[in-house]
Amino acid sequence: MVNPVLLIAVPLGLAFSLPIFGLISKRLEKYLPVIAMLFNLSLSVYLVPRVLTHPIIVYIGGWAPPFGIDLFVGPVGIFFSVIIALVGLLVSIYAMDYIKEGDTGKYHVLFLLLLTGAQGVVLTGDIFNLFVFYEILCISSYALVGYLRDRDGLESAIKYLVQGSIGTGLVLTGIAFIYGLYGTLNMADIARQINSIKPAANFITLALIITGLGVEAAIFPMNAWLPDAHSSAPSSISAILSGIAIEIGVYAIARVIFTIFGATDILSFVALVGIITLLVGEMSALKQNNIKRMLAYSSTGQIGLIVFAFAIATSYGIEAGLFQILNHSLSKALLFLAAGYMIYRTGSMEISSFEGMGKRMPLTSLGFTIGAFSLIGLPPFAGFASKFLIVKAALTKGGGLYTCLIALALVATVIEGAYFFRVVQVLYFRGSNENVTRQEAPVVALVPFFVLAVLIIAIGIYPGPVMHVLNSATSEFVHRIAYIQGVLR
Amino acid sequence: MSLEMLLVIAFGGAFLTYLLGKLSPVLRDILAVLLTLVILAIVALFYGRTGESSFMNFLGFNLSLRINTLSWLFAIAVATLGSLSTIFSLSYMKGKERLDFYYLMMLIVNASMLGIVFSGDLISFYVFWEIMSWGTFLLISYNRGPALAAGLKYIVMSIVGSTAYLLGMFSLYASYSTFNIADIASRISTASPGYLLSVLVLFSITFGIKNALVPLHTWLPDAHSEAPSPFSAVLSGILIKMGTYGFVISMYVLVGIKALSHLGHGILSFHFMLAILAAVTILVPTFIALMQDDAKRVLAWSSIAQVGYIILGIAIGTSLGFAGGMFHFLNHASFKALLFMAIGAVEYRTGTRDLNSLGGIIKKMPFTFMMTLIGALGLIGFPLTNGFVSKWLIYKTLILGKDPFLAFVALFGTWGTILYAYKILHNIFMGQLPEEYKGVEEAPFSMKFPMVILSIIIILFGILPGIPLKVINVIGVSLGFKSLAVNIWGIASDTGALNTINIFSAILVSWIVVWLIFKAAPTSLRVEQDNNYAAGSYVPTGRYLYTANFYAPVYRIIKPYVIDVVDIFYMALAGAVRTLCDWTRRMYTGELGSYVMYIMLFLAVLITMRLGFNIW
Amino acid sequence: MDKLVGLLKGIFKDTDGESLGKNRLRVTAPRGSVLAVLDYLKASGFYQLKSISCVDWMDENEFELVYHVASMESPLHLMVKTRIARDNATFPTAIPIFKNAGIFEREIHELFGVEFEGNPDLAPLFLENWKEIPPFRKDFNMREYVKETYDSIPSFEEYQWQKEN
Amino acid sequence: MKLAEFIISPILAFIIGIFLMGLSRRIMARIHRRYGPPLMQPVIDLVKLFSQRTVSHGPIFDIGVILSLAGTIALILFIPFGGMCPLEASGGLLVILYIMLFAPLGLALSGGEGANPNISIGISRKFILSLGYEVPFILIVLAVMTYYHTISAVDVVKAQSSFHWALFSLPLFLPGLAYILIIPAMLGIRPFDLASAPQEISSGPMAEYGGKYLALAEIEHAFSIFITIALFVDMFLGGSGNVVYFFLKVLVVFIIGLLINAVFPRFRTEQAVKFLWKWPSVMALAGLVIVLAI
Amino acid sequence: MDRNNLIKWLKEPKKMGNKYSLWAVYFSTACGVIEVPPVLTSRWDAERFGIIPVATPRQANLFLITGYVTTKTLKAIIRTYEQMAEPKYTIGFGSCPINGGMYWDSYNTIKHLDKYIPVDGWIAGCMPRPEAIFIGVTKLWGMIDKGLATGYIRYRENYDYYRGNQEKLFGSMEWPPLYTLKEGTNDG
Repeated sequence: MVNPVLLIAVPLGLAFSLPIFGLISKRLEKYLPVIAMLFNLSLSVYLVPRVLTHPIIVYIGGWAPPFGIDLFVGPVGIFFSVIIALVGLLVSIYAMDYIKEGDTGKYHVLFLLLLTGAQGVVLTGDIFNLFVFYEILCISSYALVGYLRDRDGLESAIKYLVQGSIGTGLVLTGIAFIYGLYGTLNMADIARQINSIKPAANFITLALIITGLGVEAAIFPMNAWLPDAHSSAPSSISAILSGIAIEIGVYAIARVIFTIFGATDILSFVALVGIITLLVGEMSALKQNNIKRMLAYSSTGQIGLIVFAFAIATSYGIEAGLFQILNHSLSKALLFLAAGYMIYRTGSMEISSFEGMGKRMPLTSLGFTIGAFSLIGLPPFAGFASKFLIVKAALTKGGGLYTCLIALALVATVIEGAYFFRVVQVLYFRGSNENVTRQEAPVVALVPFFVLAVLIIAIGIYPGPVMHVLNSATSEFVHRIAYIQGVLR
Repeated sequence: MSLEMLLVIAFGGAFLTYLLGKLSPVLRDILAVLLTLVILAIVALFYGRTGESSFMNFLGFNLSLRINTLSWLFAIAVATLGSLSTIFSLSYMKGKERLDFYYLMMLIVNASMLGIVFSGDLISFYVFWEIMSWGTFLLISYNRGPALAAGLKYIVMSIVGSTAYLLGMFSLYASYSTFNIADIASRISTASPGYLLSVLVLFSITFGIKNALVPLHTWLPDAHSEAPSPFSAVLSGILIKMGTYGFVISMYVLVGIKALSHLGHGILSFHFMLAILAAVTILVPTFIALMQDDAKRVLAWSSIAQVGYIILGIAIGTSLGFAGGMFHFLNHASFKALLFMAIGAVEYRTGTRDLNSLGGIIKKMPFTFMMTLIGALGLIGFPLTNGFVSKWLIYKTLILGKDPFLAFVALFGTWGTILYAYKILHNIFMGQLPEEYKGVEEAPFSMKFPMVILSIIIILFGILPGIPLKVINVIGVSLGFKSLAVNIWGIASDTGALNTINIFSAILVSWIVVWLIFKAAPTSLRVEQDNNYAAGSYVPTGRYLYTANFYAPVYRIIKPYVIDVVDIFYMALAGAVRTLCDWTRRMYTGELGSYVMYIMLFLAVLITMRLGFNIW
Repeated sequence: MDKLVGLLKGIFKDTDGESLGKNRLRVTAPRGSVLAVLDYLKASGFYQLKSISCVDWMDENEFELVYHVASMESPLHLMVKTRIARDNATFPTAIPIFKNAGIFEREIHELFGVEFEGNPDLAPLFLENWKEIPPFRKDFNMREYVKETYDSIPSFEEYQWQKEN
Repeated sequence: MKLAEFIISPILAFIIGIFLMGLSRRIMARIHRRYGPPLMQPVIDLVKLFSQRTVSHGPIFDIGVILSLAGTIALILFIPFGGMCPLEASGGLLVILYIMLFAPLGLALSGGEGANPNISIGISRKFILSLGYEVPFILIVLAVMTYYHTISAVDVVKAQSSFHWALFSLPLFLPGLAYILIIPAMLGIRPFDLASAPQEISSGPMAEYGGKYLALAEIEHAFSIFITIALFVDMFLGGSGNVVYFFLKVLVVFIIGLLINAVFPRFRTEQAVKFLWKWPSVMALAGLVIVLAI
Repeated sequence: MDRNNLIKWLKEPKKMGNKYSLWAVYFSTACGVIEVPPVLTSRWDAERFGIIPVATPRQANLFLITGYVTTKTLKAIIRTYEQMAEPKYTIGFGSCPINGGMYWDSYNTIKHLDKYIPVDGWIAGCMPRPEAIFIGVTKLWGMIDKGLATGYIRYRENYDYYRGNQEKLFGSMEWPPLYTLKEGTNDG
């Protein structure tokens, strides 16, 4: 059957062959990412039913795990690769018409590299391999943030670069410690020997890796780069960044904590950090009137919610976290893409300049509203199911700490509701209401809106199949020993 | 015809009207009215059916729809008001823009209310509750300008309410691991009073906000006066009553009477505190309503007061009180919707609803005057209208239940109601007709028809209260109250019976006697409005209208006591939250040094937590 | 009293004062300087304008306007007189100096026909639907007017008698 | 016999009412040291008013007056009066409390149609005054009802039979006094006649009333005098079995009330409401508290 | 004073009612107004005969014109007279309303009041004392008895005459005519 390595190989290969195609005809460049993502999506969807029962393990170069690098394609991995492929495909279709000026060739190369990095992090079973792909992901996103070459674009790119590199540096030292202590880089192998060393040393490495990954995953103190990066990057990039890049960061932290270290006792602190991230993110988004900064802050907030969900450590918690990741990536991508064309039409990022967009760009504003309602968690949309699961997980876990944390989370969702509803009002109910000419976004942009909106509503109303995938995904995280035996058989 | 079919028709029909609207507006209007009438017919056919059927599996829990007489009563009220307000909005909204969106939202809100009433478990209740909330938000902010602030205030408060509901729902799930109302009700008797109290408090926050009990009422006056009139008729007629439905479900179905009665003892018991809250809700808004100058604001404040009566009736917990509360819910739906429609008709014709500048409209719109009169009489609780019977029940149980102070507050609230009800009647319809309203003509038919039906309901239930009381008695018995001796003309009981037919016949006979005397005397000469006593001088037309600032002396007395303190507090709270948010945003200073310092700080905290306090 | 007259003469050359008995002083001033005199008097304590009256000297074809001024401190009743031409007589208003002069001027306007420029409203005060010349003028024939407006109407009995035949 | 009561009690009430009005004008005159009109002066006035032909301002102008008188007549059927109470089994004191609403509302509606500012001011004053005296009145009625633990007027009367009248029983003494204080306010006579003040607002709501309208208003006033005092007698003086005793009690109470109002000047609106909310309410509240305490 | 004569009450209640409950409208024109309060209060007590002052003309049926009538007051008098209920009687005090009295040649006073509104009775005396007023009232009773106090019918039947005079004096009247002008008898 098809080797999952192709998921990484194809985008990598296309990324490097893109300049050659560029020479043949400039126009061909923008179709390549679409082809790559189309292939990835079909392959991962094809792999999903196989992977659910028993994961596929691929040995690169033929050597057995403790020595060679292996790819562990479990339900979690395939779930993430489906999301990456889907969002990547839609953003690349969107980018076909959105990215016109500047060196488009370079944009598409970096875009493909970013996606390969993401795929790699998700599928790899080896911790150093995870770091390498993580590095590819970060570097390509630094470059893409500064793509517009305007003053604050470059400034935020540099800030992102500095913080990102400090983060990756910390991760590298952590991995070096691990290699020093256990002599192996394979996750399963480390997990097997983890409690043979006294816990203090273990903890130092865990702290380093979490802080390092935390920068990319935008957890509370380390997410200072995100608002600047997102507001100055082109909308398609900020959609990818908050749609995929941050989720990969959280996946990496979850993988490290759950499978490798199995350190469930740190989770109550992580839950606290998650809630603080949520509160700070939402509260700082309330007073914004620049649409992209507001969406960026709301991304940090949502990440806090996901981290809190994972930190509930029960199977309900992880299931809720994964569902929230799905919901957040879909709706946040939809919001950023829609905002992109609104900014393009009005020329300014101020929310007050979007008055009467309901009439000028009806479909785009409809998409924006669906994304906003889903993030707030109103019933017919996906957000409701994920909020439902998170509250269920928190309350069934019980305990005073979690009930008051979930209460704080709900307060944060109220604040989020407040500012999203204000934006919806600006779109529909403000501005002159005599009939304005309809300057709708181009068809190429409308396709992703339509697909995302349909997905959000479908998952919201009938979350059955998604839950099926998530159940097996959570079992992979929860049953650490099964993972180890699976790999080291 | 099962419940799922009804809901599918309701929601599907709404989207169908929206699509149809794109083709031809006339077709859309017809379909909207037809849809609501079909729903009304179906609900009417459901009378007497009870049963529960699960219709969908959501995240592992199967959602079920349930119907019994309680939900049927609420459903019939929702359906009737829905259809009447749609008919009313046919002509009221003619010529306004974005009507497809308006009809879509009206039908969605109507359908979601049906969903709430028929939902058998807490999740579907919550789902329809949220759909109703954001549907109402979009409708309130329909006509722009100040309506946006009102809509935002409404949605923020209702989200706070639904989060409280979410917490309550899951705490129930945590201890009974099921969401089905019937299962929870059967298992809850074993729970400890403290736990029951916490669940009830959470639920009463949610339903209190929707029901506009005093501390949580500030969204209602803005929302009602800014929403388009047909919708504010639905909003105050039936949408508030969803809160009442919630109270009944949480107090009497979930917790049950036995458990409720020994929740705390004597004065501190839950339902007595709720009764006190309801009493305050009756008194304070009534006197604020007295001081308003905008007709719809007066009605909005009066809605809060009247809902206080309903909650007072339900909270007392005796069979009479429950019957009184439920009957008052029906009455309030009928006369408040009628009053909003009548004010809407006047606004439609004269373009303004400011009480100080209107006057003498009776000469141009006599029919609307009759409707407002009947509605106002119902609001006051005039002996021949249905409002009287329900208030009589509430007073009787209060007096015999040995807490006359609540009775005093309720009765005194009625007198406040008389004052502001008459203020509306007098300032709009009586007095001199100013110049600019000479060209006003009567309301169109599609406005008259719903008003006539509502006034018939008011008078019919007023004279023959037995019809609704029989249904309410069945509900009372099903909830565990003892049955009342209900017959067609009222309540027959040892400590004082009510016989509305005697009252009606007494008044009718004396009316005929007086009318004969009146006819016997020489007929009088019909004169125009300018042939008026003005101390010998001729009446200067247009400047002889004196209905401004109608109850000035009372304002001076009660003004210091009746400032809406709660609203000021909420606004200050919102301001504080905004400044707090601004301060948190300042954390992102913008220069790189501090960002890097944050990362290192996090690492340091992580390690010191581990080594220093050895938490793990 | 004489001291006051002396003072006035000093400032306004063309005025002369004359005592008309105990506590009554008449000051005559030409048309142009009357308002200035009034202003000066007001400043020196006479701040109450008791009334304005008008005398019709028909044979000299002049009106005489008399401003009666008084003050709380001194019992003096001071009159400032001036003469203005009779036919279409006009005179500047005294409202800027004494606010209550409006009503007096309105009355004089209605009964004598003196036009006061600057007076906001000179509407009819006492008379209803008046067509003839202002009634207080000497050349107004009162009896002729009464005979013409009131007595010419047939009494009810004559009306009935006329109706029968 | 029951059917006869329906006819007798309103007629008797009318006669007593008219007699009391005539008596009040005569006593008032005697207080002013003048002869005063004959006792039958109100009847003469009514005959004159019914013979006059006057103006009407529209249908509601007529219906309002008819409504107010019809309501007052209907009210009499609910009040136990000297042993006969035609409609005692349908609602009791609560219904009485509510049907008392007919008169002011009917007058207000017809006055409103009269489109005269004096009327508007009169109506608003009348309602403010009613707001004023309702506070003590409701407290009094509640005290009585809670004390006798019933809401039907006839039970209240039965409970006071054989001379232990409520006025002299400990808890209900203060509400009784409060009731006497608010009788002038409920009738709208001298100290509280600010609603129909002839000098200030040319007799308020009655400004546009001519012949037959004024006649109906006078009759309604006569009935309301009787009702207010009959209610007091029923609740506090044990409303006795036969009509003559009942009439004597009514007469005594009326004369006391008359003496008070003959010598007082008219209150201003705020003064009236402040007074009503101060003394009578405190007394009624004290009565209610005592009733609850026992 | 046949007030207690029951047969007369039954035979002609309308006349008796009007006779013994004359409600005087509280509107007095000129110097005679000083005589009305002693009539109504304790010293002479008109209430013995059923005469009480009422606030508005709608309620009144007796109109006392006390003293000279200027043109401006006439407008108010006509307005009040027209607003009174139908069987209405007017009594003029003193000589001024009859023929102008001492103001016979004044440009501003009305000389013959009964050219503008019908006057039923006159009481002589330059402001008659209360006893004279009472004598006048008893005279009015006699006239009502004999059916002579028909000023209001005269006003109604010859409305064009009265209205004509009024319009001749005031130019154009502010309010529309009370009765339709062609021999106005819209008596219901």
